[in-house]
Amino acid sequence: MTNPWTDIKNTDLVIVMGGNAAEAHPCGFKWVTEAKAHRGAKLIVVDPRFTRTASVADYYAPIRPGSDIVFLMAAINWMIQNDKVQWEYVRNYTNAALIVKDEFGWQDGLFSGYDPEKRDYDKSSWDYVIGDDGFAAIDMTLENPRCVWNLLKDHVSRYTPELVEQVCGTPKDRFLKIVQMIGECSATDKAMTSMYALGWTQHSKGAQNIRGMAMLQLILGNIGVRGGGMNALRGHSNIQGLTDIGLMSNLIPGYLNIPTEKEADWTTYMSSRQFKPLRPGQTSYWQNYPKFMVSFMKSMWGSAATAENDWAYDWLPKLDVPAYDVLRMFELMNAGQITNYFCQGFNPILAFPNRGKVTAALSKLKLLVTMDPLETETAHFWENHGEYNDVDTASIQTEVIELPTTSFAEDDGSLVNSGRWLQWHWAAGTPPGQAQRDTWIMAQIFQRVRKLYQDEGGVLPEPILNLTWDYADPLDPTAEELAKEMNGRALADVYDLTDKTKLVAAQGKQLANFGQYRDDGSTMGGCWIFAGCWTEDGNIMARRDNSDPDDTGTYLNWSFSWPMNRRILYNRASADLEGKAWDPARKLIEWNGEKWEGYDVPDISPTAKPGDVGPFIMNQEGMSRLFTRGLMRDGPFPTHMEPFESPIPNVFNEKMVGNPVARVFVSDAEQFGTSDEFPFVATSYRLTEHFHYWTKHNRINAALQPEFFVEISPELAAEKGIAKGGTVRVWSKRGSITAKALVSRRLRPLQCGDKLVHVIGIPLHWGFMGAARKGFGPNSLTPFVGDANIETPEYKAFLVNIEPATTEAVS
Amino acid sequence: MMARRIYSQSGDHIETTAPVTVSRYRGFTRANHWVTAASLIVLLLSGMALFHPSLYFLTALFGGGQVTRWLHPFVGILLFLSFLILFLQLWRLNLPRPEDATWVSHIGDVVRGEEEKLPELGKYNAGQKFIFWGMSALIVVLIGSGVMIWEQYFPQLVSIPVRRVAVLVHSLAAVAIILIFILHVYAAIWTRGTLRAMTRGTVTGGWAWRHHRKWLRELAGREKRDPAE
Amino acid sequence: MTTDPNVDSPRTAVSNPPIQPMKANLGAGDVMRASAMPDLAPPERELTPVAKLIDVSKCIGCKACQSACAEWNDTVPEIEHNVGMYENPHDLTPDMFTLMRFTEYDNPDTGEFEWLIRKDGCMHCADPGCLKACPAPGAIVQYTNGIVDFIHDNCIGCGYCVTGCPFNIPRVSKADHKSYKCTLCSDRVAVGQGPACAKACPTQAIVFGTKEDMLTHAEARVEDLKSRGYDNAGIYDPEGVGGTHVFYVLHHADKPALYSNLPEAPRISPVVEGWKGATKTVGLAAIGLAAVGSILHGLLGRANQVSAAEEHEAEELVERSERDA
Amino acid sequence: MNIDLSRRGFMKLAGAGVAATSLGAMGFGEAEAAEAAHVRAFKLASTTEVRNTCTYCSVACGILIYSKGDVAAGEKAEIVHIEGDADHPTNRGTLCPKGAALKDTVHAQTRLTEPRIRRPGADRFESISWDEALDKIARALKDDRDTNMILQNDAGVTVNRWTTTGFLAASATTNETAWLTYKTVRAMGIVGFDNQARV
Repeated sequence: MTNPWTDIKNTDLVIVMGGNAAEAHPCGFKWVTEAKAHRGAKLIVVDPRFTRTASVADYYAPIRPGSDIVFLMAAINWMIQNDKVQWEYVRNYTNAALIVKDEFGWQDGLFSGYDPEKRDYDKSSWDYVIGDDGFAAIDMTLENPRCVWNLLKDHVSRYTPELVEQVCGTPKDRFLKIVQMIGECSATDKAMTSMYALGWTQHSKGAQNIRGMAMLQLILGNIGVRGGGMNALRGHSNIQGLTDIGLMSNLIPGYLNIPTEKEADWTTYMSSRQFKPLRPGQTSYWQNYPKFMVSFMKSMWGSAATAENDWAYDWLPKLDVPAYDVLRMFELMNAGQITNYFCQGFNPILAFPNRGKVTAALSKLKLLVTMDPLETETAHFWENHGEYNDVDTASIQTEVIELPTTSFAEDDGSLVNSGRWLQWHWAAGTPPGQAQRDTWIMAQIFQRVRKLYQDEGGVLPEPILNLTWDYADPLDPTAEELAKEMNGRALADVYDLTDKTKLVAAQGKQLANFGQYRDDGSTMGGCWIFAGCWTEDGNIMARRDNSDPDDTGTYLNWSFSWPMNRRILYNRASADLEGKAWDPARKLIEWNGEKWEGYDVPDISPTAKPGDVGPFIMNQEGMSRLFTRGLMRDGPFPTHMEPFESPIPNVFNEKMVGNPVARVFVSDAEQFGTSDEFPFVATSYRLTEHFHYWTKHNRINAALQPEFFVEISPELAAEKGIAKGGTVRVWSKRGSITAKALVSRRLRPLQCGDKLVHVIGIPLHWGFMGAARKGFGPNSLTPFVGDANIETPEYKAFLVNIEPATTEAVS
Repeated sequence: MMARRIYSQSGDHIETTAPVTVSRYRGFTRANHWVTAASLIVLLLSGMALFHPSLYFLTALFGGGQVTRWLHPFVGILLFLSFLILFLQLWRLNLPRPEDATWVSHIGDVVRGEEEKLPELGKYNAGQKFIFWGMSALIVVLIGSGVMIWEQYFPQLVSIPVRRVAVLVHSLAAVAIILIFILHVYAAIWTRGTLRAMTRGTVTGGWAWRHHRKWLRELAGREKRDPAE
Repeated sequence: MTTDPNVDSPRTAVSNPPIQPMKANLGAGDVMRASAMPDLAPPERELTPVAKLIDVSKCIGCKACQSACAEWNDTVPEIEHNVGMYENPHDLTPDMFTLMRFTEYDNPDTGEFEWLIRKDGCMHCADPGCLKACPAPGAIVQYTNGIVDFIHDNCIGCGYCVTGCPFNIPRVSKADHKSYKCTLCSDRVAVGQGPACAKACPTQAIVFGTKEDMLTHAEARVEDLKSRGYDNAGIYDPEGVGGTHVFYVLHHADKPALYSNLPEAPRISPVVEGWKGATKTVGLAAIGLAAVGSILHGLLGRANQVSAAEEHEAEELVERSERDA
Repeated sequence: MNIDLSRRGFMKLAGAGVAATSLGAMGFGEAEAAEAAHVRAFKLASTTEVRNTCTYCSVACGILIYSKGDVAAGEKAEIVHIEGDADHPTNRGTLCPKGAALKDTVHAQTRLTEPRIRRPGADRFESISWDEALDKIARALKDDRDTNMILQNDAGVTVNRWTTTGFLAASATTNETAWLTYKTVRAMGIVGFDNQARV
């Protein structure tokens, strides 16, 4: 989230699209009801189902799963056509005025440079015209036909209300009512907030869905302001933290990258990370990349990482593919190429698509290790549970070790919420039986491996033997020690970069913020963006001062928010070119003549003069990007792409299936179904009574929503002769499930052109372990394909068929 | 001449001649009657306890409110069955006859005890018949409404509005049956020589002559016609 | 953190629960009415009436109230089946004192589809039908702050409260044969905490405070709803039962029945009134009179006795019939 | 008037019948004293209060955990109740249906209490000691790493990549756990590394 949960109370209009906040994040949604009650804010919900969020909405519109880009581009088109644009913001704070290469273009649903063989684009044409001065060419009048604004205008011109009705199945009048409501927020004294979640990410073009709304928000001038923003509600309690710390195939903490094979050495790796400003005088903060990278390497290998050995660059793995993401790993596993696999608090056979494939893959492992407080389906994947897990136990040769871990209530530490707050918590209970903290387990495993290398030697022992492990008890590091390590520490006296005599951090002291990070090896820090969370002042994450001057909702003294305790990202953009708040009633930070000050920590150098330095300091342009250059694999603008399994062909190019650059493994391509065999669109989602596959272990939540069901419209029920509460069979090309039928008018058949599209809702909370009745999850049916940029599986739009079940499901 | 009984039933007979005693109820019938009577009293006490706060203390007789709550309906079933058997034995002679009308019209003489002004009667007079039919009807009403409000076993049997009517009907019927019960007991006591009919099973000839002369005549008549009996 | 009602919805949880032992501020001395105890001593003091407001228009049907209720009251609702609806458990039970009820409604006036969700549970009537119907002294009490509570030590499980309740709330346990319903968390209120459901409610659709404050807040909510086109928005605080200490804000106050058959004009059924009123007194009087009457008649009146002459007549009759033989 | 025997007999009987009503009328009912009205004892009295964060979604509601016993003081602590933290800016004491029932997850019947192993082909788990389990894991890691570590690619570039062992990290663990996990996994060269953020 760009803004904290508590800021939502400052909004005038909430649009929930690609999410279901009331249901999945009820306590955060409280701030929507506060905004409604005390600001007279309105709530719009656009969703295939009339959700619990819709039940308290001012206006609702249905949409066909997987057609969001059409809706969003049409909204942008309407804003442009009806002059609902925050012009000063667009001209100065976005790259609208920058000139794009003549070679860039779009036709038949594809951008310039597409190679069907590689299923990839040559992105060289997707860039600015760079002038002789080395800066991007610009036309502040926005008259140049090749400026981003005019290209965007042309790009979205195809997306009309009629096209929305035809592709999304959203009635034209409903679409128009919604864009009118949105349009009002282009005024400087009105703000709209976007709340979205997996309803947008779990598509083969998920990232583009989100870009679509981000662009709309920029055009309305709603990024960086109170009550505005792009708010990804996020899932697990620390999903933000694990992303920040980069527990992903290709990441290094703080959004740095694991090198690829092409980056054979440190110099090459750094050469592509100079991040030279593309406009004069811009910050381009990523120029500090080396400081963060070197400090990370020092936190890993300490004194063994030196300038001479390029900070032990060789010890970092180099990728031959963009990432060994879970889909790729299970593809390899299924091909028998994986030996050992660890699931730390993860339940793949319910979480990953095409459960049949996942189970087959796990069966080919030599060793599976699970670490969890609860009995997971994955740990029991080899156990036969009748129709709910029909496996041949004896033939499964995988050895499974199930390790009992503590729960949240039994350990100390911090979690990062979706508003980027790092909040510390304390253990309250004694762990049951022999359960142990994950930190203890990881330390035990590592120390034992290290001992083996010490005693026996082996392949490449150095990174293991030299890993920094200076904890009081090497077999049980404390949360405090680890938090301090992430914050960063001075390894030598650190002096001010401009005033070399000024000591900023003495050797051995905790660093106050990432401004004190150095690239000369004098500092170490595991996760630069967390710098400031545990300083010489102590544990900043444990702060509990809930005072909030003037009720802005920033709560600066409550815990710690990365980066730099900043609560609203891009908050510089909440003020105009003179540094005055666009909306005085919603002042956040302002320029007082010498520096920026206000209710939040400025997201810009405190002394950076307004007008000189753009608000989007992480970008080389100093501006936000309506046109993303080559940064996304599937286009610099979002363009409509159907899901891989779609009831109707792509209106721009009927030969185009799904996302043209999404990675598809051969075996999976054969498992895509077509609408003649599978006429109905299915979408998966959470219910408010449950959290993923955990609360089915809890007797109370199990009682509140006891048994697996699917939701269908009365029309479909009638067509198929399905009775309310009856049992149905739902199947796709990849699997079949049985469920109770919940027939509800909250699902409407959608008229898409001449095709009537029925949507089937499939919640995801049931399995074969725990207190609730045994059931299935949507992943038994979903396709094994992910987003073209980040490989998030397509759970939200796929094809199935349905019929009344002949035999009642036993449960 | 026929041997058909009109005013008496098999088992009724002259037991001794000097002095004359007449067998009115055989042992089984008497036992049956007292079981019914006992359960009616238990029901009366437990029912009253739950009927009026000032009588709640009666639950102490049964070991508290919870016991009273579950005991009452079971005894109710016992009463129902026991009375059913009694009913099968007595219903025929309780059918109304012409002389009953005359009897009712002379109710004043009844209360004054001037029976010489009354017609001769069979085994039962109109008053007794009223008690018999009244009890029968009310017991049916009580068992019916009782089951409808039997929370422990039939909470869902009827809708709550019906249940409300049932509980009202049950209490009204209960009041009625208690009044009849009092009348029954009192009449039995006021009319001397009656109690022994349900204790020893016999009444004196005089009692029979005074209150149920047709019944006595029939029995006397039967003595000579078929001594075999 | 602000607590300004203009910036903020009323806060049920203004402070966290105490953990030091403290005396309950709600006890026998605060009882204003008790079942089957007509001659109850008057309360020692008058507490400020409290109320729980349920703003149906803010409710997202998340069931946090059900969850918090079960946790606080240590009940374990049964894990049932899905029968094609969102209500789970399917009805109030002795282990589930409150329940979200869901209604799908096509609004004929606006043409919009609405999903009406109502939290069902004890309304804590000012004139409680359960208390009136209950035959067990002190099994149901009403405190001066308006809370109607069941004292289970006195409950006999007869189910009369079920018959008496105009809202069909109490449920008698098959396990211990005692009747259960929402206590308005009397144990929490007694130490200055709001009910568990109100504290948990994510959108503060459920708020708890003095009845006066809650009414003021409710009126403001009604205004907001009217401004959003709900012309018939209003407060549901039924007069028929003397008002309630759990009351609703409804978008369609003119049609309460839309919300899973919320009674239009609830009141204690005349049948129950008749039963617990006239019948009780008149019936008892009649019985008393009959009994006493018969005694007096027995004492003063002349018994109906058989004369020696009649015995003689009988003997003659018998002899005669034998002679004839 | 003369009261004969039978009349006295009558009175005995009648007495019983009347007793009930008259006694009641005399207010004997009150003799049956009811249990005095009382509210349930406040169950958080004398518990230890600990501040924590809800483990479910990333709204990260503040919660209060009440236990008998105090872990901070090194005592054995049994969690008896969990509810929202009224001081928390985001949730202000409120909790969703999951958060409100957190205690039941902590005490779930399916909580794991000992390390277990399922041997190849076996149809059940069997107990195993921590030491044995951890040694087995360490050995399996080393053997696979030594066999399958890719030191260089075909072009002779040093890649030091280990692709045959994978690790899924948990998005509900703390940052501190995540960091220790990161160090361990990366130091060994594992690239098959992911967490729930992917799905």
